[in-house]
Amino acid sequence: MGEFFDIFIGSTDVFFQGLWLTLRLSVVSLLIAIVIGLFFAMLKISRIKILEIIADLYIWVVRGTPLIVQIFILYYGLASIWLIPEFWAASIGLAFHSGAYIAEIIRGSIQSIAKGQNEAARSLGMNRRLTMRRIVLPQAFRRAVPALGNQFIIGIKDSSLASFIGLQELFGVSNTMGSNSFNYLPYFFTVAIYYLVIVLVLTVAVNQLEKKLAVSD
Amino acid sequence: MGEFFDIFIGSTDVFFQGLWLTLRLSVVSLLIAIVIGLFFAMLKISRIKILEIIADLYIWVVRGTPLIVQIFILYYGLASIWLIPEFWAASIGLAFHSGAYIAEIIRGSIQSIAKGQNEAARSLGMNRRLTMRRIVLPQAFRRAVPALGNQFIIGIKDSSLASFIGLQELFGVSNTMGSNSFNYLPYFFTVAIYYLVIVLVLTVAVNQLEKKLAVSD
Amino acid sequence: MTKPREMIRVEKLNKSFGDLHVLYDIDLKVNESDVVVLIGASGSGKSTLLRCLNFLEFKDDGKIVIEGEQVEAATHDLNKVRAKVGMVFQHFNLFPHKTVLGNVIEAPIQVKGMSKKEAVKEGKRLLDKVGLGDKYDIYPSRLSGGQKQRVAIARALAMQPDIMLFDEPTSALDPELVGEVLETMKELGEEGMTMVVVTHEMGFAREVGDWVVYMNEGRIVEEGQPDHIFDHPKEERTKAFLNSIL
Amino acid sequence: MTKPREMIRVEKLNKSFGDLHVLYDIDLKVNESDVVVLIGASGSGKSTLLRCLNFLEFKDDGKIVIEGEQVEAATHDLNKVRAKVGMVFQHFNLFPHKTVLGNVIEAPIQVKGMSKKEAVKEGKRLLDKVGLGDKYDIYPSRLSGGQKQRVAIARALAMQPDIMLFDEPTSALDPELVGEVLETMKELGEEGMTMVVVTHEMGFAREVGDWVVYMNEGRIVEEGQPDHIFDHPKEERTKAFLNSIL
Amino acid sequence: AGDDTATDLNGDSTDEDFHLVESGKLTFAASGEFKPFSYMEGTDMVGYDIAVGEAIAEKLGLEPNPKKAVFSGIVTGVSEGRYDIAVASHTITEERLEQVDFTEPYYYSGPVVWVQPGSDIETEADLEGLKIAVARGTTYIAMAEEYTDDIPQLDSDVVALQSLANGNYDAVITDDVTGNAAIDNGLEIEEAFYLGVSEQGIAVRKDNPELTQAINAALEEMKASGELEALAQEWIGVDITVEPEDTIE
Ligand SMILES: Nc1ncnc2c1ncn2[C@@H]1O[C@H](COP(=O)(O)OP(=O)(O)OP(=O)(O)O)[C@@H](O)[C@H]1O
Ligand SMILES: Nc1ncnc2c1ncn2[C@@H]1O[C@H](COP(=O)(O)OP(=O)(O)OP(=O)(O)O)[C@@H](O)[C@H]1O
Ligand SMILES: [Mg+2]
Ligand SMILES: [Mg+2]
Repeated sequence: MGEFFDIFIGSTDVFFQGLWLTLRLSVVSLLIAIVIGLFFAMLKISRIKILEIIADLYIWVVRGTPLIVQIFILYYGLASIWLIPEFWAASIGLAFHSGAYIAEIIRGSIQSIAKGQNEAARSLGMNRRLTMRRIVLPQAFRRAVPALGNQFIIGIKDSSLASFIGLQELFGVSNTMGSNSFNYLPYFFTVAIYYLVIVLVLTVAVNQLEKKLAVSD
Repeated sequence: MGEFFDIFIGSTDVFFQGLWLTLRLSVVSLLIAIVIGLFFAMLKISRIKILEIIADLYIWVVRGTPLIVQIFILYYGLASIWLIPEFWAASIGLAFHSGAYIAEIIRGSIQSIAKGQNEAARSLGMNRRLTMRRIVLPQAFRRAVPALGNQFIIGIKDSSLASFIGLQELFGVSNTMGSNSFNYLPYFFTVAIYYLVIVLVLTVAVNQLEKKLAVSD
Repeated sequence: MTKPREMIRVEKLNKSFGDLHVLYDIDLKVNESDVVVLIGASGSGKSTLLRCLNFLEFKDDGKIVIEGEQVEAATHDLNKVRAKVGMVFQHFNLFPHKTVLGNVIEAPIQVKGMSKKEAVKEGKRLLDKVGLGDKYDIYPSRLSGGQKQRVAIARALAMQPDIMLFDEPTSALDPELVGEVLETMKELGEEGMTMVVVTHEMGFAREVGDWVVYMNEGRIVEEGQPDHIFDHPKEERTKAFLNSIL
Repeated sequence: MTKPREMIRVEKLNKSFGDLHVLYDIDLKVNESDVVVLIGASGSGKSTLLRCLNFLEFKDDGKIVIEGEQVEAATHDLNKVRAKVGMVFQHFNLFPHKTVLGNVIEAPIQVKGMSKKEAVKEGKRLLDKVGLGDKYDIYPSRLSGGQKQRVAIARALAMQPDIMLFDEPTSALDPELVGEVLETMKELGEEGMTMVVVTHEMGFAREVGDWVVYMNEGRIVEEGQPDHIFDHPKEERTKAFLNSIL
Repeated sequence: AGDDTATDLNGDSTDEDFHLVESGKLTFAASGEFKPFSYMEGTDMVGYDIAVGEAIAEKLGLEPNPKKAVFSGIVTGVSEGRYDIAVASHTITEERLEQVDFTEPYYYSGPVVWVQPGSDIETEADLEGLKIAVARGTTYIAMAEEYTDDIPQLDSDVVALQSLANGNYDAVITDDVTGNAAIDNGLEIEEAFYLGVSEQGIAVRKDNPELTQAINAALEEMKASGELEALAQEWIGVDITVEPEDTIE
């Protein structure tokens, strides 16, 4: 126990570097994922058969294969065609993955915005684009906040897989330090605590945000 | 493309061994996870504060840390205390992880079984245990089938992480063959197809099961 | 004439949900073979009173005496008490994963330890009695509302209760199905079953009821024989209520 | 006397949803400043007709002529047509993420390209007019139903429509709030707005309506001046309907 | 070889003497991703390390039981009793000696700095601050740390070399033989310079000195009989079983 405490305290600088990388990976991938998700959500509600099929295909492939396969294809698999640095391979892999889930979240919340909102806007002479941009999306995003927050938390945990393409994010740090010292347990416990704290902080933050956004409801 | 096809065909025996291991891992871990999930679901609805807290704690820890950390703690971390063979480290790690999600699924479906069912059973003189066992759980399980099926699919994909403790399941096979041949892409595409097919088959199977169970509804 | 046996006695029963006081000082007596009808506006506490009698809710204070024995949650095995008091709910609450017969034999086998053979025999007898002799192996989802409610009655009777409680048994039914359920209840009353019935069917109350209790805002405002209550109510509130529903 | 200007003309309009034929050969004419009231039982097709006039639903065949121009979905910019025809819905459909004033100025700015300053000035004027001069910056969730509906009216008026359609504007309101909305509508009618109103408020129909149209099962069964329809209906179905709601 | 060990080799001893993980079997770990020392052919692990492990098992009268393992976990796997031994190209180091015992070296090799073709890295000084990838848990980490902080760590050397060829890193440090095998497989990388010579030993659990001794005896016999050299020739193509002139400090 004393040993664990020493290691926990003694390794903060390295773990903070890992933490910083984990956060960068998660945030960057979330932002890309939102763009991807929004794009495919639009395809899904486009009512154009071929576009819907494309979106379904994307979602099916992502949901049907492990994230690690997606990351490894981007990093190792595509290397001979297109060289992607670790950070971007991991970020894009994570984004590609979350994107499918986010597409479903956004589509769901768009469709939950009462049909009535759409009709009200259309009856005022607003065209489909304008209606989407000014009326539906702002409400859909707000409604999606809890689910998006949850997806972000999943993204943070998933970013641990970036260690397997050589990135020294939180988990990578613990794995390296554990194997170098031939003493894994304290490092894994340390990293678990880091993750738990991030997730806790984020959960609270998302709840706060939710409350704040609810003001106008 | 021809090369990919050759590799796809030529590697079936190795991939089938990986597939067999993937399926064993996923099924074993699902079964353990259902036991764990049922246990914690019972704690959560026990109305005994301390048991609820224990269940919440478990769920919080699992949801707050990456699966890979959980598996590595079991395999590397605990080795000095308790030596767990790869297969069991992976199975238990996966089960421990899914268990938290399954606990929530089961709790949710128990609570969705109308309060009325409980009251009808109690009014006939059935005690709480009997009511749970004979009336609520059979209905709850049935209602949980789609979500459990979904969790099983997630488990299959998550089992890819077992490769990082040396198990040659599907992903491990593709990774090893890719690195030995210095030619990853065809092997990763091959393994992606395996996963997609399993997931597709399972999705259809779960849907069928759902329909069959719906007969008496 | 011998003194009738007292099946239920309630004294100064009070019940709150949190801050909401729902039942105030309720006194009620039900003798053997009585059919007591509870009437009153929505929210007046009828269901709560019935549920207290079956210990699905617990009183705050007061006395509940069932067949001469004062029942307290702390000291009594409530499951035993509940087995003596059958209950029929507005929404039937059949077990959807069991057949009609399965619904009826479940409790006798599991609670009373009756043999399956005997339970099936008795169950079939009861289902025949409520007119569902051809539906043993069907699942509840395939029944009409009226049929469901009759299964629920058979299910409660299968525990051989001494008292039956009915909480608006016909109010979830389409009008054309109400009659078959009331008929079954009427037969039951004529066979001498002790019954407490919450209902808005005033025809039933008048024809089958021995005693009518009118509740308002958690209190018993007026009670008496059906003809008295319906034809010569004393209280203004009773009159107003009867006007509103007749 | 000059011939009144014709604002809406419908000829032989038919509309189905899949297999369900909802409107049969509807003919309707609405002149400038007319207040036409549509009545009829639930499901008779009143909403569908109104929605066809605003092109929220598309007719199967027949003609719809708005201000002299026959409008076809294929060849017309429907957004322009809709801007001329305001619509008020039963459930208000305010934009919950915008303030009261935000709701009113949204379309003028975005669709008409009005300057924000001008839109705000006009929006405030309209909100004052419907009696909500003190609620500009409040979110809809904090308004009563009657206030919400008056915002919805102001929002539609902000587009300066030539015609206003109302689909049961008061039927989602608590009874005590109905009056304020009807009052607003009455003023609007008196100012000369052309209006088509679906409502069950027969008092309003009689007082404000110039023409009443009774629909049944997708057909116009009878139409005429309010006094004629209400006091001397010719058709049996009209009589039955009026009896059922009066 | 002494007489004691000779008796062991003659099969007089039973496997109880060795505290084996699975009785009657010599359970040995290798990474399976260190061509040509260990790699996968179908579902079988093969290579020089595996061949040596199998030969030793045979000499000890045991059934060989190779286990594929992630390299970084192998030393602890041996010390914690997952495997009896590791024939996994472990360089004998102080740190590892704290965890496990090592046998005499079963081959000699040298860490090499590998670079992309046409790279202008020629001396140690050129490595300053560059991105140097290594396999997790290897001795190469410490070497790389001499020059830089930017050290991606991967689960295998082969993967690192592959990524180097892809252009992800400036350099990779790994074994001479492994790098050359990769080049033979068509990987476009180049040898920059040697970082010395290292001794590779077989790792054995500390509480199992009898096994260490028996393996040492077996190795001795295989060296003497030329069997070990034959294995090296078969799998590597050169004799790496004799100590070169200048061993690393
Ligand atoms: N579990 C509960 N928690 C809180 N309040 C409750 C609960 N059950 C009932 N109440 C409240 O107690 C009051 C009496 O309810 P009760 O259901 O007994 O009335 P009722 O006479 O049966 O009405 P109805 O005719 O609508 O069934 C109501 O105000 C109701 O909202
Ligand atoms: N989008 C739709 N899809 C299918 N059927 C529809 C749709 N909208 C309306 N209907 C059907 O068309 C018929 C007429 O509906 P409509 O809403 O026009 O009636 P209404 O006279 O407005 O009734 P209410 O008074 O209930 O509003 C009904 O049978 C309705 O179920
Ligand atoms: Mg009730
Ligand atoms: Mg309507």
